[in-house]
Amino acid sequence: MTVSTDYTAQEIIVVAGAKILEDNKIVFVGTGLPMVASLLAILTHAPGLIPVFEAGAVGPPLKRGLPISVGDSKTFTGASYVKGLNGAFELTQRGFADFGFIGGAEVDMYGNLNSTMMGDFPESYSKPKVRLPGSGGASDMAASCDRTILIVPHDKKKFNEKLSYVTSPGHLDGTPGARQKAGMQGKGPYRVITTRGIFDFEEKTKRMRILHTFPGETVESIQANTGFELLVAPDVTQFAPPTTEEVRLIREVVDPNGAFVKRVAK
Amino acid sequence: MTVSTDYTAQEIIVVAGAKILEDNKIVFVGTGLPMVASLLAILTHAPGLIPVFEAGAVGPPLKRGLPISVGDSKTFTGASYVKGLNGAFELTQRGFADFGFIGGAEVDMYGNLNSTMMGDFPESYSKPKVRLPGSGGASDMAASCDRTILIVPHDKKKFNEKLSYVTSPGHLDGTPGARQKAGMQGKGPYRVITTRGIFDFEEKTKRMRILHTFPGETVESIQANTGFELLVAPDVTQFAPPTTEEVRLIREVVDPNGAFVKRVAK
Amino acid sequence: METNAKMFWTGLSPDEAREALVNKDKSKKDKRMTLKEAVSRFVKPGDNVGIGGFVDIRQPVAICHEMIRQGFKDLTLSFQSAGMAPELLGGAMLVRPDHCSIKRIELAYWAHEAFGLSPTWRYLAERGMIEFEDWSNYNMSARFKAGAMGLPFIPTRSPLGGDIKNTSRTKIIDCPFTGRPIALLPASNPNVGLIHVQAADMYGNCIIRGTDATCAEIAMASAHTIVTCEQLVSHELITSNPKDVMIPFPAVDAVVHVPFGAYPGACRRHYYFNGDAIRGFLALIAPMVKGGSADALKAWYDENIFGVESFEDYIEKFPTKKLLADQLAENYNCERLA
Amino acid sequence: METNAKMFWTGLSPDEAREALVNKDKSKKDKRMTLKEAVSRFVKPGDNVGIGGFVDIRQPVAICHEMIRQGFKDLTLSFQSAGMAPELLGGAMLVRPDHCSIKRIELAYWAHEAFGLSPTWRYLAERGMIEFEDWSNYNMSARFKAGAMGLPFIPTRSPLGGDIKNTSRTKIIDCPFTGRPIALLPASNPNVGLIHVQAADMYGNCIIRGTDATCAEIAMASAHTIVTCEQLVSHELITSNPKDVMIPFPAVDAVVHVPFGAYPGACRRHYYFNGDAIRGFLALIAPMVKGGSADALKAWYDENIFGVESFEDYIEKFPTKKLLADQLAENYNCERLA
Repeated sequence: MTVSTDYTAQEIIVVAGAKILEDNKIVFVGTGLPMVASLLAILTHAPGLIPVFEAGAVGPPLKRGLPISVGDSKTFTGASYVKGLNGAFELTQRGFADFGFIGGAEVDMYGNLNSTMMGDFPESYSKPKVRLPGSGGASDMAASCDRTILIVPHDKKKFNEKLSYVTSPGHLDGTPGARQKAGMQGKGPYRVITTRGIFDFEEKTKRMRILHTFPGETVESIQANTGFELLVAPDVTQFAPPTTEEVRLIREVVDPNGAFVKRVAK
Repeated sequence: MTVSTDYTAQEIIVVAGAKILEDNKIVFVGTGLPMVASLLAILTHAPGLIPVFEAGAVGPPLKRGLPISVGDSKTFTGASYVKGLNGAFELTQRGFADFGFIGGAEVDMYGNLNSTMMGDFPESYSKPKVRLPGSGGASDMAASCDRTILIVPHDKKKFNEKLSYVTSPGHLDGTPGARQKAGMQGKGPYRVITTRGIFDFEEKTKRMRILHTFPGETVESIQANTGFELLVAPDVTQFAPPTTEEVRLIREVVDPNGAFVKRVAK
Repeated sequence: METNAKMFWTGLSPDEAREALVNKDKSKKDKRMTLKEAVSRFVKPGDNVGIGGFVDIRQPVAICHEMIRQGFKDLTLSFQSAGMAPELLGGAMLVRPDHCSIKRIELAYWAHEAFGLSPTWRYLAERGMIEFEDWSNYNMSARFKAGAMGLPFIPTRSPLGGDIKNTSRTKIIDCPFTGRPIALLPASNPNVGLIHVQAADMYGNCIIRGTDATCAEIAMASAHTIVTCEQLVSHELITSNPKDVMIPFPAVDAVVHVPFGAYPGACRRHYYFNGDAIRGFLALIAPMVKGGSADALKAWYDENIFGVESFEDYIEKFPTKKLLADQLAENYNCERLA
Repeated sequence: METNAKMFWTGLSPDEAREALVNKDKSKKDKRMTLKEAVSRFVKPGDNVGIGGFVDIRQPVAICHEMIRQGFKDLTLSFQSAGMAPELLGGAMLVRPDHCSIKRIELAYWAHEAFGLSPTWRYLAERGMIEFEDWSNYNMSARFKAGAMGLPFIPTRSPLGGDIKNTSRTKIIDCPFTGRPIALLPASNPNVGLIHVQAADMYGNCIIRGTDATCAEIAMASAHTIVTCEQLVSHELITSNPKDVMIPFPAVDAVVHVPFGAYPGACRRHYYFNGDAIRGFLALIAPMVKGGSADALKAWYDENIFGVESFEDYIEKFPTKKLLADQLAENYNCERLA
């Protein structure tokens, strides 16, 4: 398979996201790149993947292409179950979602995510420096899916020791059993995919750890662009660049209109 | 209108029940005689009555006749809403049911009903003298409908100072605001229809009060057949016997197979 | 907080229920199997068994027949209002206690509405032969719903004021928002749910007509679910209107095609009650409440369950004329062109 | 018990909500009226307004246009994820604060997914012009559900662990059954719910296609509900499959036939998104976040809302070709013969 030479940062995120998804699992898909990655997974190695969208669709075949909203009409046609938001979240709270696939604007070393506000908290909560859209379903997925996969653009200002606001809790403060003690369910963050590499969380400390570097990055370059100290897996490898076929699929089949994957060369 | 001369005890109960129901109100209908009374009301003075059945049907036209179960197929055809039991009870808990129409095997002076067991309580709860079917939806209707109408066969042994078990709470101990204090909703028991007369509850004491005597009964004869002291309304009247037309409707149209109204002459 | 009863879990605790589902293969796979296989794989001694349907409507009658044939031990039965399903299971305990035993029942109502009371319920309860816990229809439905939602409890109003709160595991708290009392009911997460539906596909997507009863909640709450269906149809047909699907496939473990699977109870769009058969069965048990003999009942079980290979053989015993009449009666309730 | 915030009710308290419904005429009567009448009768200053739909799907856009035309004061908006509805209402506050004002928002998400962020949300929040309370999609949906169930609260897991529990009226208790922490969310009972559906009858029975979003919950929780519909059809047609009815008539106060009532958002079976119109509208507001002029936005409101009599006049401004193209796009998603 030929390696692509003109893939974009978003495209490698999508390919990485797709590869992390396992066939025949139920994945609760957040809006944006998670939708693109899930559809790519279905079209490649995971035809039995069962997507769930928070507006209510369970297991749609997505034969009409990429939804541009998690409540998109394309998610309902041929689905195995369609209620409303309560229906989707109740089954997730029950334990039906193997994976949750979410994004955020800011992340810390324990995989806690912020998509609420930038600024001092709690002082400026009511009048934040930057107001973000808010949780949507992300905090629900974070609290109740078995494992979560996070997508965050990698930027020193967004990988912080302390978040402005914890919208979607990850491993909390990293202490053993922290999620269980807080009353949450699920194992918490499993992978983080950024524009620079793929990360997991070290078993004991629950701290973010470099697993794979993306082409052009090194452990050092990634650490230099991260606002907290990263752990490094014993066997860090380079993640293979997308193949021309994967890039073609994304551009021509999965997201031909560039709804989420923007056409900006890397 | 000609007065019937061969109506049965169950038939006068049904006629009384129908007359108490007001047109255009929502009535949550328990199984048995309440179903017969509601259908008779719809066919006579209350064509706009909106029956709700606990298995899930809201507002069915009942064009196919009397249901013999509150989950009967006849309750669903043409209904305005059909979910399951949770759906029906949630809307009742919310306040959608103006009336609840329930039966019981034993009643006290505050309109509390027993349909669980006969025997000493709590000692013999696990091995009762007589085991009755259980609450079904009666205790739910009792706790959440705005007002309830009770049907109880009138027998000294079943109108007691103290119930074996309070399945469906009425005015509790009759103290002011007792239902509210217990966390319940609704105004509680509104009318009791028995084989001997019709009763309401005195405003202040919440005690059962004779309102109408059935033909052949007097205040004294009713009291003699009641295990607690009844109050007597200032203007007790005799309830008119069913008309031949009402009896015909019950026998030929409403319950032609005698599913609930047995063909035993009075 | 007022605590009415010491807490214990029957079936799975909320954390166990979560764990069971997380570890389960939830993929879209062919789940068709025989009733024999479904029951032997998914109903175990000591299980809490959630029973679908409502009174004598859409009860999992065929599944109960097979359970009786195979035998069962120390079951807890959980349902809101049921008729023939517990009547058959309980009756089996009366005639073959070595082979079939119920330990406990959590319920709102056990009788048959227009068809009469349950003699088996009276027999077992009045002789102190089983544990039981009284709830209401909404209480049991809400308990299954809490289980289906992955919650340890759900608040409701309706056990307030009466004795149900005193004889059950209800807990009353003062609402932290209003200060008024409110009841909290513990979730019910059965080990196995038994559900009969009108239509299913091979993956377990189910369409239910008429009342959903509490079937979806039971299926979602249970660790495993056995579904029998009147029609086994293609995935494409089932999902042609996804909003008709009431139980999604990941909640189902076994799909068995069993026409008349709720008979002699009723099943909307398929058949109305065979009241004679229901009354006839009850009449075999009724004398036993007052000390009568079990012989007639034993003979019924020998002929209709132990003496046959399958539920199909039991249905075969009804005259075709009667089956057609019950289908016709339902078609009157719910008129449709074929 | 850990109390995160002093409790107060926006909209109706649970007891007020109950009382309002008990006293309401719930009969099956003709509820058809004009949008003008519906809004003037049922939307009052200071109301808590529950907004149906999800992001830019089935939002009550036509109702919002009419509210802006008539003016509104001190509203609390309650929704899970919304796009065009709050954008239009909030934008009106930017250009005509004398005529249109929002006091508070209880929400999970305000943006437009693929169509971009909400500049109005940034403008109002970053300048401290409104109160708000962050929740999640499930939290808001569950709050409406609690309101619809007649409960003062509902337990959920998902505000646990993060800051939502700290900036909202969530209360955390130790579960009396398991001992583990669980969150309790206060019910939401809006004064009025705004819902757009695919089909309704004159009594208010509603059929919803695709996601139900949280529309049924909002309608059942609210003291009053205004429904707009793409198709106003006979009661007989609506009830020919009663299980398609998602909102029963007693929960509805006004029924208004408004084709394209969610446009330029999408409505399953009717039209897909007009992304250009959504992006175009957002582009008028975006410069204002950084201090730009309100002139272009003001001109838009003058032309499309204040300068026209009705929503029909606004729809008239779109080229028929574009409306047909958006219908065709939806027909591709959801192929059907007419």
